[in-house]
Amino acid sequence: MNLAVSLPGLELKNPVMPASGCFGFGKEYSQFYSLDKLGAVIIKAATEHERYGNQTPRVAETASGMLNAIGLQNPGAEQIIKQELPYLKNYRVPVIANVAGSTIEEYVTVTKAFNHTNDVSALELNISCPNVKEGGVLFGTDPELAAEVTYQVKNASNHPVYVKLSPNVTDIVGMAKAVVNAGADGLSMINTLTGMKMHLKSRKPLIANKTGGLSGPAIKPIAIRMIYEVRQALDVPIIGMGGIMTSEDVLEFLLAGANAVAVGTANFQNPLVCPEIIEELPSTLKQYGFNSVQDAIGKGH
Amino acid sequence: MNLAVSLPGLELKNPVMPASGCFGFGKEYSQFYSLDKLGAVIIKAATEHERYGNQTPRVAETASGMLNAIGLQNPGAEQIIKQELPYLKNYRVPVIANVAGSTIEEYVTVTKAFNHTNDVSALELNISCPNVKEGGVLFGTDPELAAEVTYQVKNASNHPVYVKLSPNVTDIVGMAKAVVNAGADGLSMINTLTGMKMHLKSRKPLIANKTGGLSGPAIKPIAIRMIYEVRQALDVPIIGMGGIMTSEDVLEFLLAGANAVAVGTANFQNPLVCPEIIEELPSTLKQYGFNSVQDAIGKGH
Amino acid sequence: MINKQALKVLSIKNIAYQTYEMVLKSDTELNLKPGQFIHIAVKGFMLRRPISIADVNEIDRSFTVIFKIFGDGTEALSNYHVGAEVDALMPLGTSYPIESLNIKQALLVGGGIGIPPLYYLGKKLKEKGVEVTSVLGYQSKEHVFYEDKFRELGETFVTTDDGSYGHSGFVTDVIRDSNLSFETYFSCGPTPMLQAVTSLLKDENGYISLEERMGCGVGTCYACVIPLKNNPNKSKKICKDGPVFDANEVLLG
Amino acid sequence: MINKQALKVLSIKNIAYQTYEMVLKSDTELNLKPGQFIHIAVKGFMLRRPISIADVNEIDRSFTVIFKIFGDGTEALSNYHVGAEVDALMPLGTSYPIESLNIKQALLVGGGIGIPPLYYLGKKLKEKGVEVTSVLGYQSKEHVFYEDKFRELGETFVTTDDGSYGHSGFVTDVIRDSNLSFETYFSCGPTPMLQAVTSLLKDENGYISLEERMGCGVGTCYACVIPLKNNPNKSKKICKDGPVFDANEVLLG
Ligand SMILES: Cc1cc2nc3c(=O)[nH]c(=O)nc-3n(C[C@H](O)[C@H](O)[C@H](O)COP(=O)(O)OP(=O)(O)OC[C@H]3O[C@@H](n4cnc5c(N)ncnc54)[C@H](O)[C@@H]3O)c2cc1C
Ligand SMILES: Cc1cc2nc3c(=O)[nH]c(=O)nc-3n(C[C@H](O)[C@H](O)[C@H](O)COP(=O)(O)OP(=O)(O)OC[C@H]3O[C@@H](n4cnc5c(N)ncnc54)[C@H](O)[C@@H]3O)c2cc1C
Ligand SMILES: Cc1cc2nc3c(=O)[nH]c(=O)nc-3n(C[C@H](O)[C@H](O)[C@H](O)COP(=O)(O)O)c2cc1C
Ligand SMILES: Cc1cc2nc3c(=O)[nH]c(=O)nc-3n(C[C@H](O)[C@H](O)[C@H](O)COP(=O)(O)O)c2cc1C
Ligand code: FES
Ligand code: FES
Repeated sequence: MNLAVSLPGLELKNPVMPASGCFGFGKEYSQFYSLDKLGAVIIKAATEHERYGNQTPRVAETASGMLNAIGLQNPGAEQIIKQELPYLKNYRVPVIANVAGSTIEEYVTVTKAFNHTNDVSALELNISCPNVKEGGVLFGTDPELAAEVTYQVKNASNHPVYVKLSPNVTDIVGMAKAVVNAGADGLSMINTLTGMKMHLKSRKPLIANKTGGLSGPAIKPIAIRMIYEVRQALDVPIIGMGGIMTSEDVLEFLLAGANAVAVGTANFQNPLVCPEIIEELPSTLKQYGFNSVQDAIGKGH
Repeated sequence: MNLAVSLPGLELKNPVMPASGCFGFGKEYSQFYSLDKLGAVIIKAATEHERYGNQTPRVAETASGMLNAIGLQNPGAEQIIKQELPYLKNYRVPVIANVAGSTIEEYVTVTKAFNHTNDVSALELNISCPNVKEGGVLFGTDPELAAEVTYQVKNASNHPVYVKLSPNVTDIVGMAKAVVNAGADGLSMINTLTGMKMHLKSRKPLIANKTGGLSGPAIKPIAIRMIYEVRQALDVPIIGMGGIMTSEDVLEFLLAGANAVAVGTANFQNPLVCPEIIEELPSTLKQYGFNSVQDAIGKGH
Repeated sequence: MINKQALKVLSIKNIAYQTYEMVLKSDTELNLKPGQFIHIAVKGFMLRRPISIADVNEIDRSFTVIFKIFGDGTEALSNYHVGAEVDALMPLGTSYPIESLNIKQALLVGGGIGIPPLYYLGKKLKEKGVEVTSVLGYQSKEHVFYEDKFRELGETFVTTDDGSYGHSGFVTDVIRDSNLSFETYFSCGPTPMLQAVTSLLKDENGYISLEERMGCGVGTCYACVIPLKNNPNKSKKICKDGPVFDANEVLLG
Repeated sequence: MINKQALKVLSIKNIAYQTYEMVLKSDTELNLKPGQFIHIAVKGFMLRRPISIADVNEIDRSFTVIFKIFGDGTEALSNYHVGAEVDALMPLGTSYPIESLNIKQALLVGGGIGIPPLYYLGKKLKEKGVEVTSVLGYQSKEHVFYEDKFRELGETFVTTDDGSYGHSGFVTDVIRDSNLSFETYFSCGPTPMLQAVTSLLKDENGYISLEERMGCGVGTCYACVIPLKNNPNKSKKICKDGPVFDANEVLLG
């Protein structure tokens, strides 16, 4: 069964990759399996400088999901390039860097930092992190700002740019059109939905940051709907994500219109989830009458 | 333990009521328990004329939630008043009518129909139904339209008007402000999030209407967050809902800022859920150090 | 009176390919009629699963359901052990008219997991002295269950889609080919089968039992409607006004 | 090497108020050090639960965990039966230094569910010939567990918050009042206790073990960080760089 998918800048042997922020920089999960098995790896968000992130608690469990407010903790783009990317060279797997920032200038600076390395194949432009006060969510919920940052980053980058959309918007198609018109090579969707959990004992939000991003199977129906709507409106490569746990979930995303998928929260429950999904994918595709991954993309329309 | 809550037009013996569309007009669940136990009853949406609704399948199960696209099926406002409300008079329980429509004129017509009956104590203005093509979602996602329909309905009504907000928006506080400035006596939040599920075998969305509204525990963190944000910004009565299954969930909503709560999807899993929650509420409040429902409202801030 | 019961599993048996027979015991008197169903909450799932009543033992207050593994919920149910508790709303829905009908000969037409409710119906008809003929359609040989039990009720034809057992083809082939005599037919099965049966037998008096994805199961949510034949802008609720309908009352698919 | 194991429950016992001792068996050789933890996936819950290793039996490849019912996940875990499978990532985290320390006398200071890992540590220290003194704090009499086992290791002081058993008050009261002699202390318990202990013993050499809500448990998600004392803009991960830290290394709450 042919699982390969070809996307701007990315020749994927299969469509399954770990989602940004749920896989660190790959080292830890490489204790569980060889990263060669993965379609690609999306690494943790990079900002210009090292970031401490938010206070703890940073995560909370919810029904079929979780909230997180890490706050983009990372060692900074230069450190990532120097200290983290070399390890990933041990594997034959394309790397996608997740670019974050608080200002357009910061986004551009981070983008340029990755210009100087061949260790990444594409950028995922994170304009949708709901857990940082400055920038983050604003860029992801205002189409004009989103278009502006996309345009600047695309101009500055010598890698293809996938813009990661926030689901916390009234009009996801409008957002998608804005960033595609501004030059995005592809879309990555969805990031987390802003949520909150109350801690009854302390009578306060459980997460120190108060709100956190909701991920996991709970949000899958929203991800599927948004990808379906964007696929109806636009012919653009989409990396789909939000609640994927099984190979059937992957097929659901492909049918809705995703060209490839990322798996986030599920890694925490099962560190082997990505290779297990990849292993099951051929028989799942076959069971539902498909001869390749390519064959299934968008077939739910 | 004092569970009573006083809201515009509503003297509730306790803060728990079934949510609109999840309780019909009360008859069926009155086989399971006396409706006297409830704080209030919110009945199924009423439109001007009888509505057939969408094609089936109209519901689908999701992780800790469900999708529905009923499409506002109902016998029409006049029939509801004549045929359904009289039965509810057998109980000492305030009734809230859920007003829906495709045009502002229809909203106003339905509103006026309820002016002629004392069998309802308040209106819930449903500008957030994601399952009807015309009107529904548009009114709920555009602050100006939302304000306009609120203003017109409030003008036409001799009952207090609670505006039911859609969570499918970028800026929930902006929506809340718009309808409160237009005269809303209170808010009801949240309605369902638009979602989709793919049916792998048929390679089509499972729900005939394609998209449906996501409800149940999956969406609770989003409901809590939105209520918290609106409570921070506005001093307005809020009926909170979205995924409530237990008395602890009710307390979470009260802490976030809800003055009363509605229980929807949980009724399908357990028809006795409302009276069970009401029975457990005093000990839950006590366990966390509260002496009354009133005491807990907004205490999570 | 509908209520919520904690039933105990008396036995569970794999009786055909991915098909289970489960006997459930209630604490209270049973008042279950052929065609009615129960609505089962399986742990970990949001919505309940509707399952028909396949047989009743009034004396020991137990009854039988037969279900097939279709998805995750029925799969979980198939792993319940003897002694486990089953949370069910019951009894739900309308039943096949037996008392009101004054007939001598009845035809039962069932397909797949539509067959179980017909067994209890056939038993009740036979008790009333009605002569029962059954036409039962299965996917293939390994899916066949309850054949002997139906034979005890009267003449029984078995068909399989792939011809691996009994007649090859559809139940309608058997009905067309065999010269069956009956006054009223009763049918339950997948919608395409019901369409075929009702159009073949359009001049006969008949009752069909329908399936639809349900929310509440008791009539509050409007999930399970079916349009009426004489006015497709009106509908009935399968969970409450059905699942049994007059064959000419509703508009199929 | 960290891996994902399907452990078998050999025994489960209620040893104090809402406190369970569970013995788990692995198929492979164990290499568990005092202070390390396992990350348990409880069916039906999104995130895993971190639980410390309380004792190890290398010979039969079994080990003990002790946990208290805190919320829904630990409650579900308390209902696991003998023979059930426990899905765990292991071994996780750093351990108390034993090999590298050259000490004669050690003080163990534990509070509540922070006590279990200290038992395995104490056993290992004693094996090495270190004299062990334990100060154990519990909420009340009915919460006390493993007192006898700690007494077998050496002198043991028990305190309860409400004075219903042993000394009344906090572990720090006992440390202050009793003239204990030790070269290094090892402490595990709720953060307020650790703060009190580390500030009382600020001039001593010590190790503490921390708790935080976790996502991955292996170092990928940055959920469980703790700022460093000498540079609060830098942090370490409790799941990977901890849970054991030098008492002066990190900034508590
Ligand atoms: C009145 C009635 C009587 C029935 N009697 C029987 C019976 O006696 N034996 C039997 O094996 N099956 C029967 N069914 C079908 C049975 O309800 C479904 O096979 C079952 O709900 C599938 O659940 P699942 O968890 O395996 O599938 P999933 O696909 O995981 O279920 C997801 C959701 O869809 C619903 N769903 C899926 N398929 C159906 C369906 N065909 N009808 C209704 N809901 C569905 C489920 O109830 C659940 O809410 C009956 C259905 C109805 C409406
Ligand atoms: C390194 C480490 C070792 C631990 N060792 C033990 C032990 O040996 N015995 C024991 O009884 N407890 C131990 N705990 C605490 C234990 O992990 C929590 O009590 C447990 O996770 C609570 O789960 P729950 O489902 O009962 O609570 P819930 O509140 O339902 O849990 C919801 C989520 O919050 C997390 N959570 C809640 N409280 C804590 C906490 N205190 N620490 C970490 N996560 C938490 C849960 O893991 C879960 O993800 C340890 C914690 C850590 C970090
Ligand atoms: C703990 C955690 C950290 C995350 N960090 C990032 C991040 O740094 N950058 C980013 O673009 N998305 C981040 N995400 C979002 C995920 O990449 C993904 O879009 C989202 O979680 C939905 O997928 P899932 O349901 O499979 O987790 C994070 C998610 C989680 C749970
Ligand atoms: C089957 C179904 C039908 C509904 N119909 C209506 C409706 O007619 N009017 C309305 O305002 N909300 C309707 N809702 C939304 C609920 O009232 C409620 O806002 C939402 O489901 C969130 O609450 P829950 O998670 O407790 O179900 C419906 C929800 C469901 C599940
Ligand atoms: S399932 Fe709710 S009305 Fe039939
Ligand atoms: S729990 Fe993920 S880094 Fe520690």
